[in-house]
Amino acid sequence: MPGRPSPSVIDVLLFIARRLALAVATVLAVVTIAFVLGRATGEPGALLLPDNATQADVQALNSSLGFDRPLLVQYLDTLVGLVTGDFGDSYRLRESALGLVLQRVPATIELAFWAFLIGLALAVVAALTIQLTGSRVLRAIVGWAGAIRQSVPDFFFALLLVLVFSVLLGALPSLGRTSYASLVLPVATLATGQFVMYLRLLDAALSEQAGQDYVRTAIAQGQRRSTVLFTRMLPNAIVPVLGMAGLNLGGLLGGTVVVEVVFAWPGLGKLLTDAVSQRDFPIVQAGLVFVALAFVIVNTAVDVLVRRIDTRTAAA
Amino acid sequence: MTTSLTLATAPVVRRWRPRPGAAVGALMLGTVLLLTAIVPLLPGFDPMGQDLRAALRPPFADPAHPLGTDALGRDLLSRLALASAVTLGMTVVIVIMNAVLGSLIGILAGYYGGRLEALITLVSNVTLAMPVVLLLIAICAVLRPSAGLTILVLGCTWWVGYARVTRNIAAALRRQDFVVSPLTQGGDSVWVLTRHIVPNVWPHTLIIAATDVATIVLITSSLEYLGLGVQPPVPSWGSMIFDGQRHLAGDPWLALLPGLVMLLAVGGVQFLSQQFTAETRGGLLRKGGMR
Amino acid sequence: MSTVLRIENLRIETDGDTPRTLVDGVSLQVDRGESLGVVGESGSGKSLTVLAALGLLPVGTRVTGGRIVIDDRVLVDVEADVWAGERELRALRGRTAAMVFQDPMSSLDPLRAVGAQVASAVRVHAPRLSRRAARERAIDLLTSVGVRDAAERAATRPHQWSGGMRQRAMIAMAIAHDPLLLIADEPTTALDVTVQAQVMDLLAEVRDRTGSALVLITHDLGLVAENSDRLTVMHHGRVVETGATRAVLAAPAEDYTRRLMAAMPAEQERATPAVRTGEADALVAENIVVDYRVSGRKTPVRAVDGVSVRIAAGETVAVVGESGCGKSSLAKAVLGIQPAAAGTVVVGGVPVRSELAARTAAERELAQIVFQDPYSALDPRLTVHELVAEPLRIRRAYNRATVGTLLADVGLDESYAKRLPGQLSGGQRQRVGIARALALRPRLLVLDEPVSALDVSIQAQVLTLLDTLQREHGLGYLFISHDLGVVRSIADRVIVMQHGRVVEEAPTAQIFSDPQHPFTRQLLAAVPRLDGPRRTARPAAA
Amino acid sequence: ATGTLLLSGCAGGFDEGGDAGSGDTPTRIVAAIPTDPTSMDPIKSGALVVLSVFFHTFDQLVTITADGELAPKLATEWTPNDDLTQWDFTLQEGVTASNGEAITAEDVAFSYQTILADPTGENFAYLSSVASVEAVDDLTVRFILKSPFSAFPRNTSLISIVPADTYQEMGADAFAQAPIGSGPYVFDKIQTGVSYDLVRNDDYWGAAPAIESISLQPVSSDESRVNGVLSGSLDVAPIGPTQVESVESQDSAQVFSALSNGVVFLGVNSTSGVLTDARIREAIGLAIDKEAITEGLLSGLAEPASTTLAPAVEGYSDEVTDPGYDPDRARELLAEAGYAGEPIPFDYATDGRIPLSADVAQTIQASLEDVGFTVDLRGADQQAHTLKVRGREMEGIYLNTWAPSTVDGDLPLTDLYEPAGNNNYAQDPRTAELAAEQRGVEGESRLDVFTELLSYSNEQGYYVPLYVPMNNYAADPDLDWTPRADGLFDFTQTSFK
Ligand SMILES: Nc1ncnc2c1ncn2[C@@H]1O[C@H](COP(=O)(O)OP(=O)(O)OP(=O)(O)O)[C@@H](O)[C@H]1O
Ligand SMILES: Nc1ncnc2c1ncn2[C@@H]1O[C@H](COP(=O)(O)OP(=O)(O)OP(=O)(O)O)[C@@H](O)[C@H]1O
Ligand SMILES: [Mg+2]
Ligand SMILES: [Mg+2]
Repeated sequence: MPGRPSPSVIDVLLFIARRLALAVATVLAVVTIAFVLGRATGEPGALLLPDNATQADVQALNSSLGFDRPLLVQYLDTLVGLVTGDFGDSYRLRESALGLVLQRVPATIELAFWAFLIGLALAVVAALTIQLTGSRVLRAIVGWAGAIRQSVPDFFFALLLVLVFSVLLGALPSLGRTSYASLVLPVATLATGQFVMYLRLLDAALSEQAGQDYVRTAIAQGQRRSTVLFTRMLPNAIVPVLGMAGLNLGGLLGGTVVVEVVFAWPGLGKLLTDAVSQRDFPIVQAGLVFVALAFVIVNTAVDVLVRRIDTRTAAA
Repeated sequence: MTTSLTLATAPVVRRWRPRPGAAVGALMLGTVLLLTAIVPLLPGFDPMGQDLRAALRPPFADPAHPLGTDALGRDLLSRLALASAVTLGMTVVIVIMNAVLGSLIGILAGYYGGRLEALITLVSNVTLAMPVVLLLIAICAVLRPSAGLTILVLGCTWWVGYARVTRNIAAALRRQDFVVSPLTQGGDSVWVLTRHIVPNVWPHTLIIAATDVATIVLITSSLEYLGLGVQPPVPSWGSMIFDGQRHLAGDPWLALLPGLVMLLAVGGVQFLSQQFTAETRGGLLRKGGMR
Repeated sequence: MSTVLRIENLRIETDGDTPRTLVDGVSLQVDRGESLGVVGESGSGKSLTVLAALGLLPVGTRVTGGRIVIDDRVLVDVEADVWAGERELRALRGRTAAMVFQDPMSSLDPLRAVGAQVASAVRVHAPRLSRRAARERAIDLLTSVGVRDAAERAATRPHQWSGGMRQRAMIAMAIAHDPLLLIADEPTTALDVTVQAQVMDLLAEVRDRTGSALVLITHDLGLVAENSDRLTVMHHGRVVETGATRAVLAAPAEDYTRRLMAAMPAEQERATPAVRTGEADALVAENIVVDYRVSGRKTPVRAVDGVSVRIAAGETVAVVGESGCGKSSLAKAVLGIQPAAAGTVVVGGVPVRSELAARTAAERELAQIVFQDPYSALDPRLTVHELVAEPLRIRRAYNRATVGTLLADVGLDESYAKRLPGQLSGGQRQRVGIARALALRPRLLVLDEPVSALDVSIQAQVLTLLDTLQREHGLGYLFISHDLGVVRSIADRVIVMQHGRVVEEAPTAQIFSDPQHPFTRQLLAAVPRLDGPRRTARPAAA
Repeated sequence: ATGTLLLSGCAGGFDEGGDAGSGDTPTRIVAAIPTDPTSMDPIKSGALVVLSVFFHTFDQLVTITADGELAPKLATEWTPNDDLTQWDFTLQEGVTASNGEAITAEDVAFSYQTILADPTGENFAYLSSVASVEAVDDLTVRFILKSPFSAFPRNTSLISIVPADTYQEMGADAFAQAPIGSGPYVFDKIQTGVSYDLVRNDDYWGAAPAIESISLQPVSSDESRVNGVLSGSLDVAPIGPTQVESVESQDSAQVFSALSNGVVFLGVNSTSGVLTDARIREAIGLAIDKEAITEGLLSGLAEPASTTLAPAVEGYSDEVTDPGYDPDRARELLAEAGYAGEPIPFDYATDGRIPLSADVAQTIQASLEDVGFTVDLRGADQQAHTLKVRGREMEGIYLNTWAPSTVDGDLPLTDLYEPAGNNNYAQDPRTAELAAEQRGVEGESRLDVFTELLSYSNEQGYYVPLYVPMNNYAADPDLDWTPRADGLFDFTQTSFK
């Protein structure tokens, strides 16, 4: 059987081209959906003016925002904005929508990143410990704790954390993004959820690897179990988990709303949900494009990583 | 719950072996189902009847309201039972919709591959990149938020996990000889899909669905936290917890009781489903002594 | 003369409240430089016995009786309650005793370069060796087991290695520390005869160099005949017979051993051909070309390159050749599963399109296939009855009785009808596959390695069945196999393939008596025989 | 500012915030506001929550005190002409903005003129009565109104004065990023949607406030605000009525409650369906036990309302009465009107302006169904609800609230009874006439017009006034502060004990 050639330059270029096409299509589709939903939700003028503003005032505002133009023109305008990166000014805040989104991005990335990293790291540690000790008790304890954590909605879990650590113990700030301490509770809320999920995936993947013949080969050579676990099984087990993690991290970037509300965390999720309900379309568009791009980029990165770890998939 | 995805790798169907976890899980879920089934038959069942003068009664204080009353003086036990029925009902519908849709998409993508698969990848990417919460808020802004709408939106957007898993299985099955062989015997794709692919895929779908029950319950309750979903006065776990939160300091049972019921149900389903996915632990990497 | 491995009265049971005995009272012994063959039917406990010796029993099984001694160290003595610990075993594994496992595909870590895996096997017991030195040693080892361009290939991962090459890598790892004892559990079942011969040569050469003892587990009696000094025959978890290999094979004392020997295919052609003249040819395939498109490559891989085959009704044509030469691809092209890029196919006198999808149901029924792997050929959820009924149902010709007859034809009685494939042995599954293929009364039956997964006794049953059916129904067989003994006993004509082309085609007798092509000769020479040349390490007794 | 923010954000940098926890009396106050403020440009921004910032950083001509009285601020006095169509404001002398620019009548005129020039601006509606503004001299500004308006000075309390030269030099966008005003505080740092930090303006012309720095932070969740105060992250925060009791029982916080300037009411579309029948409208009012809502549901933190104006608001009169709670009479009326169970849509906002709106709506639904109505309860988020109200899409009854930030009856009455009013589903010419009439009269006679209008409205059942809620706050136990009726923050008189 001849050895397969390692991925050629053409392969890599093709991969990049396919990824780019997918990214563009994804962003375009998201923007289009957002546009359609946006126009369906109604014009924002009435939300921007005080209670005593008249219908005429509202009309005037709506047309000054461009809502009197034909839909197609508005859509093309949105697309042009997408290409030039100019999403216009937020209707409410009267600042550059993209600027506002970018202002919130660090807070969201910070939250998502730490939650993801800590969740994954803890899961790796726990899964490895379970495999190494082979302890049923440990697996049972972790399994139970996980099931209980997963049975509590994030908003409630967050509230309980606040009650214990902020109100009762006064140890940690209950809201805002003012110090490193204020990261602890929101990250803890999200990371515990992530932890449970990754632990499940990893434990299953590791258990599957443990049944593979190459593990037996290594043990039969006199390798330490820990060596086998760390250097052989973990890389093999992490490949499918990474794929899931990519999808998940992408989702996390757009979906930390509940935690952001509870902790008054100035993240993208809250900005976006507010923008949607306030019909602040420039922010919605800019935010969704960011989320979609983040999703595509994270997943491309994960794919590249997986291809590096597992060259078998490269040819496929 | 965050709205991020919870996806499982294809679990392995294993023979049912009774374990303590399974018994506990069945007991937990059974308690909730029993609550849902029995309470409506009791004489005092009235989840909607308000009595502001009898508001916020603690549990066990009033025989007419065994678990107390909420801020509007409604019987908590009745509401818990109704909420369980509503939430579980919604969840089951959503899970089934997603499982069917996702498996169908996954099977078709896995079996046919090629263009169809590329299209489905795009659709699932868009679905994942478009936060469900935003979608729901936007749609609720046009239509009125309702249980039906939540079911529809969640039921159509949470299928990616199923699709991915079933796609992989279907793609693997497609290469299996037993799938090819009916084709050589004169059967067509429909025959193969219905007789061989679907029956071999659905047990996996079932397992994901079991774990998804928890996720969907949490997502719907998170959505209720944002005011989307089942509308008052019909209760759901999420809205009960959310409403109860306001009274957490003075009347904590208002949030804790639905929380507990939810824990029982969701935890129960999880324990039960773990029984299917539990591995023969340790495999070849077990402690290496002779004994 | 010192004993390297001694197993006394070993008993292995399953865990749990109602333990099942898997291995009972097994004793065996190997001396320095000696080679012990272990044969026996599938599931007789061969693997468990040797796995137990290194403390590698799978989860759910454990040693409950007996003694295991390796190089004078008592690893287990149940009566004396001696149990070696993990540390002790670790020191022993790979250094004193090493194993070569059956499946070279899965026994290597798919994600690590092969060289690195060999190097880490080196470093396990030589921790002070620098990484670089270990790498160099790994390359030396790979070179010494016959891997060409080892330095370059070491950096590639297992999926880029062929099966034979992988098995070499496994051996390289096993001999990294010149172990006293080498245990090889079916080291060649996945390989074709030429590669098998190379691997066995290599093992002999290694032992010659290091003087280690060998335990060789296999179900190929020819292989043990050529490669072992002593033979242990196992049956139902017990040892039934032990002795000098040649002596046992020449004059088996036990009934089971005799039965084993009798099931070996006879080394002669079949007496009476079943060819029917006057009927349309079962298959006429002309100039078949099969291409596989591989991503990243402009030109497709050509697996079959202009092969023509003619099979008369009632005739058996065997296709032999090394692994990857295009045998299965040819079969798939005939069936239309992998459409031929060029060439014509006429089945039972009917010209058919190359794609399966383009063939009518009636055309599809003309040719049927029995797949290579009996495990993936049957839907695990369907009962035997349903499996055999399926082709009839597709055709809306289902009838209980027909299914019963078909099952009876392949020698499966009513009691099997309700079983699931998981409850059948390999031979029984293969028979279900044949019954399915016969249900539509095809003109041509393609059999892709129908007996390679079976042990000799079951293999004999299947071959007899095929012969009977052919005589009854006048079927044409396209018979793919790498077991030349089987081919000789069943085929009327033999086609030898190499690199996608036919290199020789002749009646069976002529191929075996007077092979023309060098490749054919090479194949024939590699077939292990009971009376074949002994591949010895240093003479043991010397 | 955006650039540096991004940088520090990316580097994971934080500002060490937090309270001065040392032994001295704290001089920094962190207050939670329930929603994100809009732009910091007072010319463009007029949303209520922003006023909590502008009151501190800008001067307005007049101010409204915590108890709703009109008081001088930048203007020392103001006088109308006889027919109330021309108002002259005399300004305080020697006022400068924090960058040194003098604030004169020119700046005042500029601020108003800029607002009037853009009908799409948020503030334009407050000045709909103004025809023109001019600076008579350095310290006198003259407003010419389109029609007589007795309560005009109150409207000026909402308009902040910017230094004209600075504003023009910087341009509106840059000004919004680094606003400059003449108020008792100056902007320290703006993080949009995160925090608005103010420090004391030591050059302020008026009395120096005790608090040195103020941080206003949007916190949207009720629970988070309470826990923020309890855990010390916040010094003062608006809370919901259900939280009052539990906060009161804690040592680590105190509660402030003040009756608000708003009324929660049911809007009734008297022009469609069965609700065109006045008897059925009347039955709605009779069916609702307001006392039960305020005492039971709202724990006494509200007062039943009998008019659409709150007691704190100029124009309120206790002579206006409502028929009270009489379910039996309601049933009779329904029978008389021949109501046959036609479902009445009932819209409410699930979140937002009215605390416990879902509970209130459910209680009302139960009460109405109790007397025989069929009610179709429809929740929507606040914005969708607002759009529906303003789009005149309400088909039956709906829950709404009106709280005039001028603490004067003019704004709500314009909206509720004048033809262009958003809530005016009745379009009754008589109410429109009366609503216009009150502008042209002052004092007692104005009050008489109000009384007449509101009584008429109650008789017709155009609105069902429900209750006047209280504004409730959790606060640091040492905070010495008076909450305002309008729910806005003004910390100029505040200190820590
Ligand atoms: N992990 C296990 N748990 C329980 N039974 C097992 C386990 N592994 C093997 N067995 C049983 O032990 C018996 C002996 O198995 P073993 O693998 O030693 O057979 P073998 O002689 O090597 O057969 P083959 O030629 O097919 O490899 C079989 O009946 C098998 O089903
Ligand atoms: N799906 C495929 N894609 C690409 N190459 C393939 C594919 N299937 C087979 N090949 C290649 O075609 C050649 C012939 O394969 P084929 O399976 O016909 O061999 P074979 O003679 O049946 O071997 P074996 O004895 O191992 O079954 C091999 O080099 C193989 O690697
Ligand atoms: Mg074996
Ligand atoms: Mg083959």
